[in-house]
Amino acid sequence: MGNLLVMDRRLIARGAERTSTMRFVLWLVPWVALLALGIYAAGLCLYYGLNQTHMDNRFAFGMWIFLDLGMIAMGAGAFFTGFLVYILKQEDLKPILNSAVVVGLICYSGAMAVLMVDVGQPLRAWFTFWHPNTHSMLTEVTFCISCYLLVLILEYVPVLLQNRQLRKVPSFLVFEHQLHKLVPVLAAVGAFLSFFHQGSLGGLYGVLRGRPFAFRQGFAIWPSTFFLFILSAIAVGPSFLMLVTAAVETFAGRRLVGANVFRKLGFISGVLLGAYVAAKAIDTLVWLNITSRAVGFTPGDFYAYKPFGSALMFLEIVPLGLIPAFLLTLPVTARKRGWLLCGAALACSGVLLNRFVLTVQTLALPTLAFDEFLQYTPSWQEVVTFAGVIAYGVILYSLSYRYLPLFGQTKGADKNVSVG
Amino acid sequence: MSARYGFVIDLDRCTGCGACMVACAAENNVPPANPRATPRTGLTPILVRKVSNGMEGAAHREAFIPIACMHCGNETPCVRVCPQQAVEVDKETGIVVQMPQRCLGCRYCMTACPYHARYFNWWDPAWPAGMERSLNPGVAVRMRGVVEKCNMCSARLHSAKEKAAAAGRKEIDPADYIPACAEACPTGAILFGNLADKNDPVASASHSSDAFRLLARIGTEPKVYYKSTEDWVKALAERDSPQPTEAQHG
Amino acid sequence: MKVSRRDLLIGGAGAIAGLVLSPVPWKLLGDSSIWTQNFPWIPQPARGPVETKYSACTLCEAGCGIRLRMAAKCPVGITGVRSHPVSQGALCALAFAAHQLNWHPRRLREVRHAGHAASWAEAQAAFRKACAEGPIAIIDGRPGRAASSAFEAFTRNHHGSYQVVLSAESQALSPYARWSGVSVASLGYDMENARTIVSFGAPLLDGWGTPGRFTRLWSVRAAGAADPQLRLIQIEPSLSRTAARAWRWIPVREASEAALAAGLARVLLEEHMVNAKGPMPQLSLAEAAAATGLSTEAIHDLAHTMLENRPVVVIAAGDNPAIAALNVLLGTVGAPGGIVRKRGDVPVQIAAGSLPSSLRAVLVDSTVPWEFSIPTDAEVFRFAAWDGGGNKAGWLLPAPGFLEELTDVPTPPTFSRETYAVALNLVAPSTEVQSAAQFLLKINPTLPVVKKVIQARCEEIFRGRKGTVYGEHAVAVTKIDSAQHLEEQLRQGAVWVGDAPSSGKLQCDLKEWPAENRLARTINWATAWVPPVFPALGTKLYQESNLRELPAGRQG
Amino acid sequence: MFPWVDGFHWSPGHIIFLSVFFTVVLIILTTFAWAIWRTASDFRTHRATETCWRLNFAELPEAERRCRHELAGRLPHRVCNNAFDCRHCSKYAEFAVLPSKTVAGNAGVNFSDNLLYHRGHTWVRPEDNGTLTIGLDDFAHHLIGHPDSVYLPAKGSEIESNGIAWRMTKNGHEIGVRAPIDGTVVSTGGAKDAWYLKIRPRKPADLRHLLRGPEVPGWLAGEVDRLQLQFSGPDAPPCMADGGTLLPDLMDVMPAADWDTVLAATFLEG
Repeated sequence: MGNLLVMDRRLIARGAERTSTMRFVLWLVPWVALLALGIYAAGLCLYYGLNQTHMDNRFAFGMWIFLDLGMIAMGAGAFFTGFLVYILKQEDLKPILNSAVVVGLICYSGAMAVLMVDVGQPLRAWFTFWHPNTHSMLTEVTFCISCYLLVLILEYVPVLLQNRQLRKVPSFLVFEHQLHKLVPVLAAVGAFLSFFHQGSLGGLYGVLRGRPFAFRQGFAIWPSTFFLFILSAIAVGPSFLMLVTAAVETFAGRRLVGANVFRKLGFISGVLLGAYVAAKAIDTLVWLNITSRAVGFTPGDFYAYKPFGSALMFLEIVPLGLIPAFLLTLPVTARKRGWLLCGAALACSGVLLNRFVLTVQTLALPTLAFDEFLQYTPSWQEVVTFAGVIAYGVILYSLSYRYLPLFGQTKGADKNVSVG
Repeated sequence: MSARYGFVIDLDRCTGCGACMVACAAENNVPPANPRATPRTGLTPILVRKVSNGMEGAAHREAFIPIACMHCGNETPCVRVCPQQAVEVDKETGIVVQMPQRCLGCRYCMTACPYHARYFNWWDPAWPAGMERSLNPGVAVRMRGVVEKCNMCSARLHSAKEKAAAAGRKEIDPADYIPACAEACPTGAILFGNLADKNDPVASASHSSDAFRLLARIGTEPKVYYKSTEDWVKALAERDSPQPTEAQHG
Repeated sequence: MKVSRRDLLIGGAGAIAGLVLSPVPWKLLGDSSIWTQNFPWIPQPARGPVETKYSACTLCEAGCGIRLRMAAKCPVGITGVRSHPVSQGALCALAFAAHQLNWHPRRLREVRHAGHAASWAEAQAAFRKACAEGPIAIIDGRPGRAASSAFEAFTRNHHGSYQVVLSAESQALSPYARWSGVSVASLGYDMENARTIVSFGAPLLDGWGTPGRFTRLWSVRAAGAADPQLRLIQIEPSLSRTAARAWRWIPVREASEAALAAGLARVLLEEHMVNAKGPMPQLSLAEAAAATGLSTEAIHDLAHTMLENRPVVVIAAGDNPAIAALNVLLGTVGAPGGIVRKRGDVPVQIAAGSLPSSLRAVLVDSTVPWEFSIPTDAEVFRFAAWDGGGNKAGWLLPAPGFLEELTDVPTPPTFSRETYAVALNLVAPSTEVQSAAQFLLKINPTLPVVKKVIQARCEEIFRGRKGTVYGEHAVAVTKIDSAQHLEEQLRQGAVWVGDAPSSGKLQCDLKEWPAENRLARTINWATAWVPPVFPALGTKLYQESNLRELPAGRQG
Repeated sequence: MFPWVDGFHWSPGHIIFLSVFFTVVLIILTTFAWAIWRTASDFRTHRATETCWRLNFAELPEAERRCRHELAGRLPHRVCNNAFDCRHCSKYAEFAVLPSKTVAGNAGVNFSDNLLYHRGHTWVRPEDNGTLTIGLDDFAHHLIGHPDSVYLPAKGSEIESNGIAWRMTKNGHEIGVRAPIDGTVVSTGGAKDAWYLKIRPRKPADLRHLLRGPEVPGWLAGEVDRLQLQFSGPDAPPCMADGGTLLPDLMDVMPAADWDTVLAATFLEG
């Protein structure tokens, strides 16, 4: 025990103020338990097959895909912040960069993990690389996400090597130093990849001409959802970072980044969200009046079935789109931390709702004239598996926060912040 | 010359007996249901669905619509979305072929198919002890976790080709190749043939004024046609119930 | 040498890097994917020489012609035979998976006595004892077979009674048998010449009689046509498959078929639409209308429609004299397109149910439907290939399964001509089984042997010089050189069909309108299907889809 | 994936897609490889230790980066941004000539005017035979007292200035002592003798960067203050009052203190 205390103490950066080992362990225990449960549930699905879930031939996608899409949208903060800092030289966002990388890493690796459980033959995952069908949006997604995950890992390495014990190994320290110099390259690549796969995730549904609820006209090879997803992802990424940071600040009991960072993130998020909502509104009108009518589907076919009423669409566009956009940009509200966070939360839920609708409602709605509207509720295995991923995220973030310099590049800075 | 195999299914003749479903399963080594399987998790490469005109009393009418893979000829949704080319349209025959040994089980194709004609192997294929001896040697059993669907009994096409090759013929004898469902239908409601061949009965049947295709306006060019003399049945072709006259084009 | 943390970290990193760069993980990846294609627990179809055999389906009395794909001496596929004169290439949905039945989990694999395992020797001893002690009865589900003659012989020798369970189709014909004194087995419907068929709830398009015969006829002459050559009028409370496809569907109240028949009779007689003068039913038209829930006009119209294009024949779902009487009024009994009498004659049989009260033992053949309840408390010897569950029988005796025994297939009821076919034991019995005939033969070696009876029947047909043998080609019996040759053809799956029915020789004179109103036996899509179990692939119909429901008393 | 793998098409879309993919992968891997190669070359050219030191130096709080001229009182306030290496400091000469004010009182930490001090609490004594003797200073002695174990480099091995010269342990704490200067180890002493290493410098040693004369008391006073600051606090053990003197073997006297932080600060751990 004493030994553990010493170890823990030695891993924490010199001068950094962290909660006591005891409290940290107590904090981790429930999450570790949840993670263990999740691994068990996932094991069931892998061993007995997907009959453990409540998905079926109509609901071929379920809760997992929906939450994966959500997670990846939330993780967009990582590439976007990197893009802002290294490409657009927004140096004042540097303090949250490391945190953003960790959040991104968690979201993407978590999503990948769930996908591996979600497919029927995980051992064949690499077929997608070996026999790629370049027409498929899913191929684009697979390629980009796995590459970007690699990038995220490479971006995480320098942060990891800044751990107090690791930096004692000269070769690691020098490597960190050298890699750090090249991070802008990675940031650029990451931005490129994310841009495409965020889009392709939207394209995933936009290309389904067999599902008029999801099918959209587009530009070149990309349906409109391609661009909507990119826009919504980069809009909501910063918001999610704000929420995460705020949460960490609450737990740490002190401010980790300056208010200016929040305001800036909020503003970027808000402006992009506004653009997204506008684009989405136009897209919806075109789709309802031209695209879907052309193939004999009326709005009634989409919004006649409860709970998927038109109220849901309104909710997505106005209360969870327009309003947060204003909350995040208007100086009146943006100056108040509370409003800012509230806006961020609304924005995130709005994009989550969008992913939900596209995944679940698309499949629930009838296509053939004599189809029935179907319901689906996930099985406990599905829920617990995903809860496990959340737990994994919390654990990884907590460890990173405790032992790595996530906020502020220098301990000095960290100290200053913690004092001030 | 390349064929365009397809079906013309006469709904007036379909009594919904289900012979096509069982014959298909037996021919293609589709496993019997797992005890926990339901109509939503079953494996029915051809599925006969009951439809009604929604009227009450004596005006109430019912019909049966066999649904199999439509072997879409244009923008084939499943082929376009499959990330690893586990589905492809055979140039020679127009058959949309599913390759289970290539399938990852991502089920993206199932979300893409508007006809719900694709099925996922939710369970390991299992037969009662000894029954595996009754399996069709021409067809490989699919493993758990992959998607399958109607392949127009490719195994039969294959043996027909072999027969033709053995006889030194280039073209197969149409009599040698008929899918199990069409062969099994007791009323001859399921007509199979080469839509590209003007002399083939299906070609003319597909052009009859009673012929229509499901969701034709989506533009996927299904190669399964339906026939009915009843307007309420024709109206099932599209969601917004067009007039029977509109039902053919698209 | 001291290993520092640094060494460990670097060593670890190096090891991982090395492993990733080595071919090992990639090879494993490749192998794993191959492995997923053939998990050890995925059954592999048996390889072996594929051959085609022809035979007759023995699972119900229809005796449809089947073509079997055999691999490694084991049927792997069943299809109909186009050239078969009765089934015409059609089969019921279940027949396509019939070859799986022999491995059905409910297959009887051992002799069971009062729920416990026993031996054939014990069963025989018990039956011998029973025969010695008192009268016995043998119940046959499919009369006219070679085995049936063995049953009759045995009962003759042992003062037992030979009983028969008639199918719903045969029961529907029994009123005419009662009135004309001609046996049910020699009656049939001449549908091919009918132009209007009025079905009182008979599932004509859902496995009635022989699946192929009427469905083919209907699909050629009726389906989809606004004014078809063959008009099918379905009178049924609910919209059955037949009703859904019929030319007209007339919904009536439950069990009011007889009332409607009476109502129709009144219209026909009162308006002198038929030559017959009577008898007049007691029921008035108004009463009939009230009973059926139809308007008097509707009944009126129906009567007219029935006569619009003749010949018209009325078909009941079961033994329902009132409906049969309608045919008598219409004069379609013995007329072309009506109820006809086949050539030759088969001794009159009594239907079971009237079993003598004092019986020592009852032997039930495997052809008797499982749901048939034996109205006796005697010791029961029940032959069956599959256990339908809930069995009260003292003795449960494993009979041969699908195509596991040599048997002959006599004329299916409802067919208008005599037929005869043979089903070989193409499949080696998978368990220790015995047919009832074999069982009895062990007790009384003097009984006729199935093989011999079949030979005799073939010679009889050969000597009769009538009819045609439908095999690869249709060959008139007169063209066949020997009885052996004819038998050989039948053994290879050919079927003999007698000449066209001789109309006329059928006299039913009704003194009075049949008062008793027997309920039509409720018929579902699997009534004809004798095994108490369904093939495994039946799940496609009732579990993996909502197409049908598993009928009560059947096992999946 | 490749022309010889099933599913490869010579269609523009396919080619473009794959080439983009391969480019991206190439960039990522190159970046990684490049970083590794640079690291390796740093070690080859003996720049690694320097780099490490500079990175760690950058991590030091300002209070611990005060310029020697401030310590000597030549300047009011100046923070070193040269990793304490005055040999490359452009301003060194310019400030060195300014008059210095000696700080009074040294809290019982002894030092000698003929020793040259390194910020890592080592001293260097040039010998007549051209070798340099290296030892721990009195401040370090007060903290550690007698170390539990000492791991000295082997004779003939190289040490690089600001690299770890030798390691010691005390009460389970590991201590890496930074080398004040580079050279080859000619003989090793230990805790029992007053010195730890004798080294022969590569080239005629340039010792300008080491503290001397008036700078030393100033520096030590600062260190003592820091120590005091670190000991003060809610759960701090009883420690010297103002004007008191530093006890010997502090680590044994007050085992409860946060020695991890103290030692890290004392021996300039990043």
